[in-house]
Amino acid sequence: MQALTNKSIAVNRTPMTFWERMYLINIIKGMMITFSHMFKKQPTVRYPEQKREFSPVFRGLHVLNRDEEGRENCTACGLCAVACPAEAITMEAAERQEGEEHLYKEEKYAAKYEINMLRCIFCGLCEEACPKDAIYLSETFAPANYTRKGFIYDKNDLLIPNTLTNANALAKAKGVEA
Amino acid sequence: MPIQYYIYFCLALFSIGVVGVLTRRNAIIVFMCIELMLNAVNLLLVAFSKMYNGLALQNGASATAGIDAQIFVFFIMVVAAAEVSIGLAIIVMMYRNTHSIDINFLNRLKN
Amino acid sequence: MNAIIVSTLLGVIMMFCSWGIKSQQVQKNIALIGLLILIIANLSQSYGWFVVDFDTKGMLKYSFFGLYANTLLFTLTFIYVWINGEEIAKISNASADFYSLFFFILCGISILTSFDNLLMLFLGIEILSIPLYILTGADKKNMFSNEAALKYFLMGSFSTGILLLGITFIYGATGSFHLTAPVVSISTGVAQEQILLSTGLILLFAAMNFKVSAAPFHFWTPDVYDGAPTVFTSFMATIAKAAGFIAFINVFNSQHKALGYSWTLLLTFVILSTLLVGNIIAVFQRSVKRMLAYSSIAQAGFMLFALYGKSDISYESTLLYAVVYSIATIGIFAVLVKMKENSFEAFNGLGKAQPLLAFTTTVFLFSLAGIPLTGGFFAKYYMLSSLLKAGAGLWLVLVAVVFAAISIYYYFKIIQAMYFTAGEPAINPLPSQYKYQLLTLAILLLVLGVFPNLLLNYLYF
Amino acid sequence: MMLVSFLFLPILAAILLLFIKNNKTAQWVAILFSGLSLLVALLMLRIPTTDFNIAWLPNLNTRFILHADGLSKILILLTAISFPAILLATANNEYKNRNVFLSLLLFAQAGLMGVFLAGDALLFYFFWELALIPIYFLCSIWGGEKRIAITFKFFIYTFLGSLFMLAGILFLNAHTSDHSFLINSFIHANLTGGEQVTAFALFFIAFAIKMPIFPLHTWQPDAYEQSPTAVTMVMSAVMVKMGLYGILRWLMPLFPAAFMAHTHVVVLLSVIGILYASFIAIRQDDLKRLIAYSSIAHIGLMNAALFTHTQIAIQGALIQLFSHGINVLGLWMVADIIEQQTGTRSMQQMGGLAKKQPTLAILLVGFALANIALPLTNSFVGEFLMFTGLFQFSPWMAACAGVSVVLAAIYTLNMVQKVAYGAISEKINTMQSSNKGAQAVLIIMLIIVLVTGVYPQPLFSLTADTLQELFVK
Amino acid sequence: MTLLAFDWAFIIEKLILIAIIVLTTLLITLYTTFGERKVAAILQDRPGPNRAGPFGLLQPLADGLKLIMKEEIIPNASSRWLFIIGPGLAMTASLMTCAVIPWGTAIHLFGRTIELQVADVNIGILYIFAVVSMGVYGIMIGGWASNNKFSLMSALRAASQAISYEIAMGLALIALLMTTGTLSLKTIVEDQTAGHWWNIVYQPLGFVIFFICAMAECNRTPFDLPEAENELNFGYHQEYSSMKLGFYLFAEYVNMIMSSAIMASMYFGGYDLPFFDETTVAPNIAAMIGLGTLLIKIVLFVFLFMWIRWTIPRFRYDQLMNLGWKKMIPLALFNMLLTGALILSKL
Amino acid sequence: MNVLEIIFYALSAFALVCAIMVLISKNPIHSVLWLILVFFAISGHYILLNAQFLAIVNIIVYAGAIMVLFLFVIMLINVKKDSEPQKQLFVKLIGVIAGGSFLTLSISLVKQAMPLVGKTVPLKEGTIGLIHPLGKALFNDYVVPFEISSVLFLSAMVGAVLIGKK
Repeated sequence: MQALTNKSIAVNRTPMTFWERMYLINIIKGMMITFSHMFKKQPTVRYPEQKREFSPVFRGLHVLNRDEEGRENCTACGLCAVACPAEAITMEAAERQEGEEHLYKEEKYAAKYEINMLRCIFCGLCEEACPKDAIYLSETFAPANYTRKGFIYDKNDLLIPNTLTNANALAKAKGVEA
Repeated sequence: MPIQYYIYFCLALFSIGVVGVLTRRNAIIVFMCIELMLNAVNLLLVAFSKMYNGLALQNGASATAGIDAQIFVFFIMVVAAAEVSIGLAIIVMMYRNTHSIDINFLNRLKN
Repeated sequence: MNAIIVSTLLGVIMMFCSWGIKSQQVQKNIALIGLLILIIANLSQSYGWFVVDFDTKGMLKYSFFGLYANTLLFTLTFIYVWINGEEIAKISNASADFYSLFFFILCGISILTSFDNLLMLFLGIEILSIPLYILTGADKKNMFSNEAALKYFLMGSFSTGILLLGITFIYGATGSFHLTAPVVSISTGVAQEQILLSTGLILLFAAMNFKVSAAPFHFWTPDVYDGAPTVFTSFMATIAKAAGFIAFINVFNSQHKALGYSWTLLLTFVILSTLLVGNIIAVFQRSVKRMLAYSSIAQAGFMLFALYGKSDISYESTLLYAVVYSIATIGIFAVLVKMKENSFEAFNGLGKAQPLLAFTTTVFLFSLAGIPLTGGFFAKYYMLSSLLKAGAGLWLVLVAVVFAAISIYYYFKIIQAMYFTAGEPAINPLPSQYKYQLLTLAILLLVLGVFPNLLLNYLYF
Repeated sequence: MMLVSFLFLPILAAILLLFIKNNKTAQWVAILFSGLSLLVALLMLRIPTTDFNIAWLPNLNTRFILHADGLSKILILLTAISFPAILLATANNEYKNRNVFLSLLLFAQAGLMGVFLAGDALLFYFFWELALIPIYFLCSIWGGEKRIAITFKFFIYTFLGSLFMLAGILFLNAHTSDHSFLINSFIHANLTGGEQVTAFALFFIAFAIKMPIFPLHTWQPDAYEQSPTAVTMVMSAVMVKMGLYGILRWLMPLFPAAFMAHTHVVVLLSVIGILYASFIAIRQDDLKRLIAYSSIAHIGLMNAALFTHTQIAIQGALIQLFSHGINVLGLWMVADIIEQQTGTRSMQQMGGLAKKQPTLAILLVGFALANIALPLTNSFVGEFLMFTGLFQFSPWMAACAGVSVVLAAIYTLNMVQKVAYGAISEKINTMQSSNKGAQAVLIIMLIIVLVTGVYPQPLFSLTADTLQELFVK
Repeated sequence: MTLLAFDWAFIIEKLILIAIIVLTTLLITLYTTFGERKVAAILQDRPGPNRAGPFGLLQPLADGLKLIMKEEIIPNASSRWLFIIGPGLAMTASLMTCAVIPWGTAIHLFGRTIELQVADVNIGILYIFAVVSMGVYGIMIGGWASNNKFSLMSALRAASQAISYEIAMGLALIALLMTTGTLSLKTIVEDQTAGHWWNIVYQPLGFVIFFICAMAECNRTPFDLPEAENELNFGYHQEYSSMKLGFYLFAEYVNMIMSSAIMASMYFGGYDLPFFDETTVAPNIAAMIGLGTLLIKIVLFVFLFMWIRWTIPRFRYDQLMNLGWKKMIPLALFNMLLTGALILSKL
Repeated sequence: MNVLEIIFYALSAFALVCAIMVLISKNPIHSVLWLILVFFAISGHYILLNAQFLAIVNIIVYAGAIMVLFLFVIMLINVKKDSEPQKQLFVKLIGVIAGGSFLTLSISLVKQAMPLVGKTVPLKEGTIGLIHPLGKALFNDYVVPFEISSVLFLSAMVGAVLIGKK
């Protein structure tokens, strides 16, 4: 069969010579390879202390966004849940009451908003589906947890800290600076 | 130490081996009892060897008297090793076929 | 020494033959050539030619008897391989391995014919026994063969233990492993003081009885002979056993005095019980192979007669008996191998279907039974004669004679089946060459039956 | 050389016969060779013989010695006559594998000749067995229905006996000064009384079984009945003589003291046997069994005569050895012809032979009369001498044995009457014209019977040297 | 009162020596586990444990603590006593080897000359063999007593592997002994110290064989078939937990150190520092230098073990057996013959 | 009673107890382990007799190789405690009686053996058990059996291969 690319290497099936069968040279070669690695630079990033740059398109944990006045953008329209291929998102809508205008941007808001992080595949479709720019994917990892329950993130976990009241927390959550 | 003590002790060990050969049906244990017998003999030989050596030393005869018994023990060990390899091979071979190492198997088949 | 060295070398060569040479026929031929070389090497020792000649420090002692026994046993092995080569190949495709084991056995035999030290006796017996254990279990898929191997092995090791205890006691009493040590010790000591020595000799005697399957230490024999592949039973019952007897006579011919009267008593007891057990139980066997196992016990009883006296005739009789008995047994087993089953009925009508084979079988059986004109007669004759010359009672001869008559009963059962009972023999097809090989054996027996001197004269060179 | 030819001719013939498949040729070869040995035997009577003596097994000190004195000669003559006669008489009988049959028969002949010639104990033992083994095969293969068990019994009996004899030979050999097996060294072996008795017993058992003497006779009638007739003839005419020969050749000279010590016992046994056999013979309906028991009785008488150890009785026995052979052979032949042609042996079913086959009937009557030792027949001389000796030995024994003559007359004549006279029975009627060859043989034998009956002097002179040797010593 | 007739000071001295050696060995072992992880990391271009203490130096203590604090679990279906004896036996056998290793020349303290060797047995090498052959019992008993198929399988593997390679090892050693003419380790080392070349010069092939066999005896990769995780989950100590597991793990490392020490002593001059004349310094200092030299040699060997482990993949079982029986043993025999021939020709 | 004697008795008692345990253990594995202890006790005896070489060889060969093989085989074929059919009590009794009578008989014989009276075994002395004299003897006087034992091993090797081959 004709090779499709010139990358493939034909396996050499000629019987090995005596010296090859001894494997000694190959063993020494292998040993030298490992030995040479002793002196190579370690690519390790000492994680908690050091962190690596994310790519701009990195998709991390979800964040429920607020507008510049600190009101929740989400209107519980459910488009994100519909778009989610892993069906990780559930929500319950509620009507905005009098005196809550400073909390919710629109008349309708999400009383309960949960994302199951065990299901979530971090595809970002929810982000794309959101008409209100309410959900987007941050640059943080999902932290470890002891129970499965802990991986079901509710609204409190997801909501971004209020820009006005808690600016530092916001910056930290974005993971932009340490 | 009087030589008799060694003889009694070795004979006791030997007899325990004999009893084992006679009473157990598991081939491996029978075999082990045979090894026990051989060991009893070995010790006895060494004791005799020392006895003769001691006598020779007392009489001022050659200091290596009695060494042949220790050599004999060495040979017994050698032979025992060879024997064990064969014996266990046979036991395993038999187990492959019969799934039993009961030494009375053939008798059962006969009846 | 030649025999020991050459047989070991040949064993190693055969061992490697199983690697390089696949053809069973070629392997057999190599083994035969090897045996010839072995015989020549052994013979040349008597003319003072040694492969390697060095001081054995009293471990080995070459007597003409030993060398001649070697020659005879090697020749028997040659005959055995010559006849049974094809059958050995059928057991497994590793017949070269079997041949190599045979050579190792022959090495053991050469030690047993020439040892002068109890250590060498021990080693010789072990070198002889270990390959035999393996040969017994050579038919790996056969449960009976396995079982027989296990039994033989356990019993053999047990008897080795007894043997060693005996040797230890002898050492304890004399301070030496040299074969003549007991005799020396007795000539210098008081009889009362020889208890340890006597105990040792008796234990040694018991263990040797075990090896030659004399009653009351015979109980392993029927099962083992029955279970082992028939070709190897043939070897075990003949050459290996003969070697055992030669060792036996080597050990005990110098020890008579140690036991004195009790020796005769002991020997008589053993012989009588061996004859009794062998002959009586053989009568009731339904399988020919088992019958032959018991008959071999009975024959062992006869061979033990040679131990009665230390005279030339006891050596002669041992050799003659061993050779004749071996030839006949090799023959009868060679016939048995070709039978589809081991029962007496399998022989029905053989006289009609295979007259030549039946004739040879008859000669073998006659020889075993000790009927004149076959070698077996002179074998028994020499035994009884040596017994009388050793001064044993006539009554022992008479008992032996009665048992010989009983043995006729079970040997002739086969003859009756062959000639007088009509039927279709259950026999595998035979190559005509095979029949002539057997015929050679039969003629050999007949010749020995008239001129046993052909064999024995060489003892006096 | 002449003596060797007695062994050589039959063995050669026997080996030749193994390769001759054609029945007729085989028969003629066998007859030819046995006839040749008869010729040699007749020649021997005229020419003095030389011993054949070569070394056989030097380290055993045994020699291959063939020696013929009067005793040997008379028995060789008997053997040499018997075999061609038997072969001729049974030429028409049907035997499968006839060549093997004949071969074995001739082997047996060689064995018998050897027994009568051997001058060395081991050789004697060899031929003793050589005579036995072919018979074993002959009976077992070609015999009657119950042949196997019966022949085996016969074989074990005789073999055990011969093994005892072997033990005796060994025993004697160990006690001879030069450790040889020659009869002369045996005679000069130094034995204590006890040892002599032991050895005597060992030899005697072998001979007694062979003859057989009461109570060791139980194998005989069955074996005679079941064997093919040719073999029965050999056994009763010649083989039983082996035992008597053994007594004369070995027992008497070797163990004189033991022999003398046991005369009464043995004679008593013999007499019991004679009476016992005679009484049973009277009750027999089977022709062959009748002859068998009659034979036991006669042999018993001969044995008794030997053990009287009187010269006159032994002279009689020596003659009777020959005469009884001829007589019993004749009787068997007649019986065989009848059986072959009628297919029965029961005398109930016979009768009227004289009318159907007058020649045969005459022959039967002739041999029957010889059997009861009527004067002018050969037996008369022998039996008369034996009774005389027996009377000298012990009148009571003689009287008891004498009864047997009467009894013999009773059963023999009864037999003659049943077979030859009366109405022609169904079976007899089926008889064809009888075998001419067999009849010719029978006639010759009857002539011998009469001639030796009238003129026994040649037999006397033939055995004179033996007798002298036995009694001069 | 013969009971008290011993040289008590001698006994106390030896006891202290034993205690020191054992404790040191254990300490070294602890750090060898750490070293293993570090070496692995370095060879794989990563930092390795570095959290506990400076450079992670307290890591082994943490590990040990963890093992001790864990729950002891003895499976119901196991043979209780054997289950407990197993790891103990393994540990004991591996520690017993150090009795005959000469750790240095004698030192002089309190007016006594103290040999830095527990016992100068004149058949020291045979002693080592005896102890090594005992070591396999720990594994077999533990594996069997667990009553777990995987454990049993790996115990069997360990046993057959140990037996197979012991032969080649012994043969390689015999060749060495032919050149040295003594079985005492101390004598062997002293011979090498006293001007001769190190034995490696005379026995290069023997050393290679010995080294390979030592690796197999210690169940080190590429011979770690008994622990082949991908087939046997965890090997013979599958059912073990807590310190019993720790014993098994330690035993392996102790074995490794001991075989390194033996190799250093027998082939590489033991405590001999080349090109350095010990007589020029005080005996005690010389002894300390010797001890240090030996320790360095041991560390180098241990490093070699680790290096190999992290380079070469594991054998298949049949390959392992083939190597042992068909390559190593004939090679060792050849080496022996060669040595014999050379010795004879020199004579 | 000095220390050596105490050691002698202790080792003997230990060996006997272990040997009996070999006999009465239901589980073959336990039997093997007891037997190993017996071997150790016997090695102890050897050391007591100053037969150092044999002591070590005993451990290497018996405890180290042979018993490992036993253990190996028992594990391989996985003999369970219960799988061994027991002999009848009668047979066992006979066996014990036979062994016991063998013991009493031989001991009573040894007791009568006059030449042994007063002979002693020197403990912890003598040099014949050391490796030098043994090696000398082995390769001078006993070189023939030494070479011949190699034949034994060859045959055992061939045999093991023959039997072990599928």
